[in-house]
Amino acid sequence: MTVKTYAEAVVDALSGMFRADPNFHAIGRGILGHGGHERHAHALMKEFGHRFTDPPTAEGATASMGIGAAMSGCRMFVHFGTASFSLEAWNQLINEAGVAHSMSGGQIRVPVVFHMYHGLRGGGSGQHSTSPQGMMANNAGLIVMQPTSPRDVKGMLRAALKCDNPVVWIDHSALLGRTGEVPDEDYEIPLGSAEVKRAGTDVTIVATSRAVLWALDAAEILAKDGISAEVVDPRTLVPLDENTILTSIRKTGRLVTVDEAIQTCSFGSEIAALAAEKAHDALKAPVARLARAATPVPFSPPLEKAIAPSPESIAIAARRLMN
Amino acid sequence: MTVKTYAEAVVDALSGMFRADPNFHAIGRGILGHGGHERHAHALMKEFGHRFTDPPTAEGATASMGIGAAMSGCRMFVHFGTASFSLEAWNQLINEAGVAHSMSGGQIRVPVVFHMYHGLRGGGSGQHSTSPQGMMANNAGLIVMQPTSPRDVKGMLRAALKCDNPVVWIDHSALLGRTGEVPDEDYEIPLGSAEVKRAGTDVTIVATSRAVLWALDAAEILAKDGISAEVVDPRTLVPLDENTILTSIRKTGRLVTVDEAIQTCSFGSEIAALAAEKAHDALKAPVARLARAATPVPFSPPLEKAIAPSPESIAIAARRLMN
Amino acid sequence: MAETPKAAERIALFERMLLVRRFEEEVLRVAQAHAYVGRQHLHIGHEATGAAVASVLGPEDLFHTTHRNHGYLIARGADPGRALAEIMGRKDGLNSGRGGPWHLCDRAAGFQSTSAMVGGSVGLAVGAGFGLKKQGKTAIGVAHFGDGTLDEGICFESFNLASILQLPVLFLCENNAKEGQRPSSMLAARALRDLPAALQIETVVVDGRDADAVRDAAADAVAFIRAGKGPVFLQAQLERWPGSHQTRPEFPTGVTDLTLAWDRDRISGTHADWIRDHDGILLYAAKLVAEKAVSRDDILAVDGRVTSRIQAARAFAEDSPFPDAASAADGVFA
Amino acid sequence: MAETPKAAERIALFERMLLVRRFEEEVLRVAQAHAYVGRQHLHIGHEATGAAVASVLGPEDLFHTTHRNHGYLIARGADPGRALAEIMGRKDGLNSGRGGPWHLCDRAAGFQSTSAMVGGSVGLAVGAGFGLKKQGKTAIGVAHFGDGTLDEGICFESFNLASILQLPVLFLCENNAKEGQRPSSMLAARALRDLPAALQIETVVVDGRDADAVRDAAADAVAFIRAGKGPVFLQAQLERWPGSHQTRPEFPTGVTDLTLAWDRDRISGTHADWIRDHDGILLYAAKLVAEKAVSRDDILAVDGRVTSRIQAARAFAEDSPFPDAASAADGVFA
Ligand SMILES: Cc1ncc(C[n+]2csc(CCOP(=O)(O)OP(=O)(O)O)c2C)c(N)n1
Ligand SMILES: Cc1ncc(C[n+]2csc(CCOP(=O)(O)OP(=O)(O)O)c2C)c(N)n1
Ligand SMILES: [Mg+2]
Ligand SMILES: [Mg+2]
Repeated sequence: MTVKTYAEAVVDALSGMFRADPNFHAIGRGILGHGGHERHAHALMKEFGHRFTDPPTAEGATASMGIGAAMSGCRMFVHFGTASFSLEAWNQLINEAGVAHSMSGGQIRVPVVFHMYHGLRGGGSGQHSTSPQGMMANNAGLIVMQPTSPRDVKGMLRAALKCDNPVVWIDHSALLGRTGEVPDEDYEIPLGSAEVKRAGTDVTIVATSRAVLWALDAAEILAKDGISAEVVDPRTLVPLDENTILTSIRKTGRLVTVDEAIQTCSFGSEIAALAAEKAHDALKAPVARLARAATPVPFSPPLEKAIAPSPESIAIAARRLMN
Repeated sequence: MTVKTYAEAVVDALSGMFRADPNFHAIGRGILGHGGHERHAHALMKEFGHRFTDPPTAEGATASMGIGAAMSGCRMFVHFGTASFSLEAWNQLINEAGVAHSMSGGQIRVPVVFHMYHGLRGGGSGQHSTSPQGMMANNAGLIVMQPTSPRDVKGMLRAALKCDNPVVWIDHSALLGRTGEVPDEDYEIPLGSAEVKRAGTDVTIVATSRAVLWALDAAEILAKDGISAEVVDPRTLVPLDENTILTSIRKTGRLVTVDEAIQTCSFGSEIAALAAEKAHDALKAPVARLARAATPVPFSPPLEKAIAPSPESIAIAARRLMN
Repeated sequence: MAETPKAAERIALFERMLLVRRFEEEVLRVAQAHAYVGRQHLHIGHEATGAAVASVLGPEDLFHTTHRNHGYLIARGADPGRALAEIMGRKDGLNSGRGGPWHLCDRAAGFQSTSAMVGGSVGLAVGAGFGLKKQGKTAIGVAHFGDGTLDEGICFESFNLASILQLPVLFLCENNAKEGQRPSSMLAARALRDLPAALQIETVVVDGRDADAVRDAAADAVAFIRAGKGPVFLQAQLERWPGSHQTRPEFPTGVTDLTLAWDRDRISGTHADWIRDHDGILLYAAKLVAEKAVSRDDILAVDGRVTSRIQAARAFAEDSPFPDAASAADGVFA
Repeated sequence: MAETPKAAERIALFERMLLVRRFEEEVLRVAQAHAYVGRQHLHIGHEATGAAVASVLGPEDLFHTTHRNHGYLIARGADPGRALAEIMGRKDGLNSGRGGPWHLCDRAAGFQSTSAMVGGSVGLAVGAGFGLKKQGKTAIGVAHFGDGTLDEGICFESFNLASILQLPVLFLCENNAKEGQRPSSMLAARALRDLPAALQIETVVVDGRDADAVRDAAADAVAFIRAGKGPVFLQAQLERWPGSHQTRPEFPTGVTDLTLAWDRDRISGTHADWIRDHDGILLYAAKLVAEKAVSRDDILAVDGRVTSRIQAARAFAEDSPFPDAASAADGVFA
């Protein structure tokens, strides 16, 4: 075990894969963003820079090239940058990567990991702040993952890179600097396994990606009030580990969902629906959903802040369920 | 009142708008599909064919042209054909049409109606059967509508064409031949108003688009068992008429959602979540969700049939809630 | 230039293209018998191009096709029985019934995913070229597509990528736009090739009715690409078969009568022009006979062989059951 | 060719471009004072092009710009105070604080939505051209974009649409790719203009540092477009300002010292090359003085006026409060 940043754990997983498989290639640069963590990729780029291809600004064809290369026998990593740009390749993700295996009757495999940064980033405004995880999950044939801790990202990215299916990794740049213990050895965390990030007994908070950080902070606030919150991180949206989530809801009888995306048809709504369907008898209170307000993201800092859930708003919602 | 097909009602609304506003223009042809109902558009095309522009196969730029033209003072109708093709313009819909009004601080208006046919169509296979309504609804600034009856489509399309906001009309070709009474005079049905399509007392079935037909058939089946189902058609997904939906759920205490899309993060999930959040105390049973199985649509007819909800499967789900 | 091929090679090429024709005619017959076959985009009228290109590719070369794909599968050796079974949605279909007519796939015959999204095949084939190059193989990626495809931005973007990265990709464009009709393509260029040429891609235009010409042009293009000199855009000029726009299949040109190749006076009817001037199969049969490369009887003997293969294929496909409905959601992930 | 303009027009043009420069410098100063201004893509080094193009457009012409938009707004008369307030996210900003630096919008000054999606402005401007044509207006749509934008399929598709439909659109491409550096554009074409030219769009390339040349070329292009002859692709050659790649703003070339226009020996430092050869503002000032169109003092007087406007703008922006957080989700629908 070594304490590392999330950014360093990403590099661990990628360099492991570059070393292990000469047919592993990456398209796109700036995989650790431009906020200071890119320095962790220097050694990686020095050793494996020639395995990276710098594409033109053409997200559709870039995605297609990754998909076609994967079909031809390579394993591919395609970096989109901001998730908003991935909408330029939406058709390629859904109508090409997602369907090829099934539609070919199992003949074709598409081992690609697509990587993008979603969410509120400070000044991203209406066109650089998209959180498309709910939209992505509303399709078949695409694994959707959102690891949140350094340990998770190493294990899940390793699993994703070895997976024979397309994986869409909807990342958040606010996670890059998070530190935590990361096993030194190679390991994989199976895609489709949730994790209880904090155990509790009174209320379950299901959150993904950066919202897990808000949820953990909310749990601290609630603890001071004597409310014991359990924070469940699905980690993979598709396929979903319903079991871990439902077990927690059955235990606490209360559910708060937190999502950085717009609420309508969001992943938070999916979890709330799951509870209503499969844990109805256990629910002692209405489900509470927190999500980004349904507006294009406004630029002005106080407005951008106001539209997002926060540890405080989560704590308030959870507290309300206790009465 | 005249009995008309849905296709004829569409033509009514469009020709009314062409007549009323010389700055109203359409891009794309084949607005009534290719299944026999296109003949209803003959008179329309004869009179207003010159107001239609035939675009190249380039969905992104076609959408952009519609958006830009709308910003410049025209009212626009943009026809995509199969909804799967709209994914090629996903970025334009979300990052351009949806955000422009808000992002400009209210200076810009985008009066465009985008039209597309979603869903299972018989042999559409993995790339021609997309039901993107859930994805579309997970955004801000776009109105999403799915009228289902001849009367609704005339009134809602008229409202959409006069609306100063972008409206995404996710239509279903299976509706084109539906007949019903349509008022002869001009009228608008406000976007954001649901309708109880059949009144009942035991269970609420919330369904959209073609699924409304399945739900109505299911209600017939259930009636024979002495179960009184209420069928609620939200008609507009965004903005959502929560009130009508919640009133019904509160009345019956039971909810079945039916969606032709893939379930995860679908509109059906949204309605289930809404119930769990705002009608929890009224729910006498778990919510039941019916949706398309999470697979790329298989071509083979028995497989395509097997993945979709049906009146029978809806009736079974509803019956289960009665115990 | 490739050497003039032997008679045996030419008759083999003729057999390849006739097999496609008889296959597509059988698809129409099945449809007329009201068996379900989805919506059809047949390769009738394109066979000379498809078979000739297929004849110069190796089994390692990776092909991405469009909605109009049957011809390529059959010409490259996919089993006609399994292909027809797929088109009919049967269990023994190439894709186990999950793909249907727009998406025939036979990995063993070098076919990757077939995309019915206009432009889809182009981007994927560029990926195949990228992957094959990275794997150090001499195989190439092939994108088959129609003239209308050049309208899509993804097609332009993919040309650009292939050119920048000098990828081993053959862009095979079947231009079936008929003068005077609304073409699939609305490209504002003077000629389709102007677009790839502007992106510094080598371009070649060939008469797509002339199997020998296509074979030679394709052989040269493939040699160029395998030599690492970058992608080639090969455009085959064709004229859309009069039957190709029907939503409900018909035989506007009738079942192909090979004797018309040498009995040209008997060509008649509304579509006589197309049959006389644009049917690459009749043209090739006529040429082979005129050049005395083969006899009329050789031609008819080929037809006999082909026709019985296709009959066997139909029997196979019709015998195959529909897949079990319980399997409808299986096989989503590898 | 347009007639040689009068001195008054030229000094007005100079004032327009200097206003942009001083505005952008002020944005940097505000950022250095740690006031929040988001990420900046400044128009420094592009002013000669932007101001010259703005000078030949009428108030009805509709402009769609990119992430690098400030210059156009200011050059076309948007209020610098409200523009700066927007960049600072203030209530009195042009977009009421909802847009920020990438999305300045001033409908009254003929600006439509500004898109920071690469390629966005091109498609929207084609729509503006379409709409204006349908409305029977003589106004035109203008798309401003950079060289990198040509890589996006939407840009190609939009060129094609404008050409097919012969729409009144000016495609204004600022090519700031510096030889030897990684350019924004990775287009495989020999020259950027090869792409629009292949689509039969009229193309013109002009030295973007030379305000007179840009004004003349733009005037000709706009006359051509207004005459209904179709779209024009006007490419301005520029060299990227050394400061433009910083994530944290700096003044790598210093605050512009206008006296360097006639005191060229004093130009020094790491970026002397850029200042001497690529700063269109200094070049124009030098030219006007050399041609005796204006005096040095005239130039400095303009700077005085401009600088006080900018100071007032900053005061206005800083005085403007942030919008009320309670309004965060307001105004989504019209
Ligand atoms: C993205 C997308 N848009 C639209 C369509 C509908 N469509 C099917 S075939 C076709 C025309 C294709 O023309 P071309 O590429 O020339 O092929 P052809 O059918 O002529 O062989 C179109 C527009 C589609 N399949 N995909
Ligand atoms: C669709 C999309 N992809 C990627 C980006 C990220 N991006 C921002 S600016 C830029 C380069 C644009 O180059 P160019 O058009 O030449 O403009 P310049 O900044 O040089 O003026 C890129 C790739 C984006 N904004 N939108
Ligand atoms: Mg064609
Ligand atoms: Mg540039």
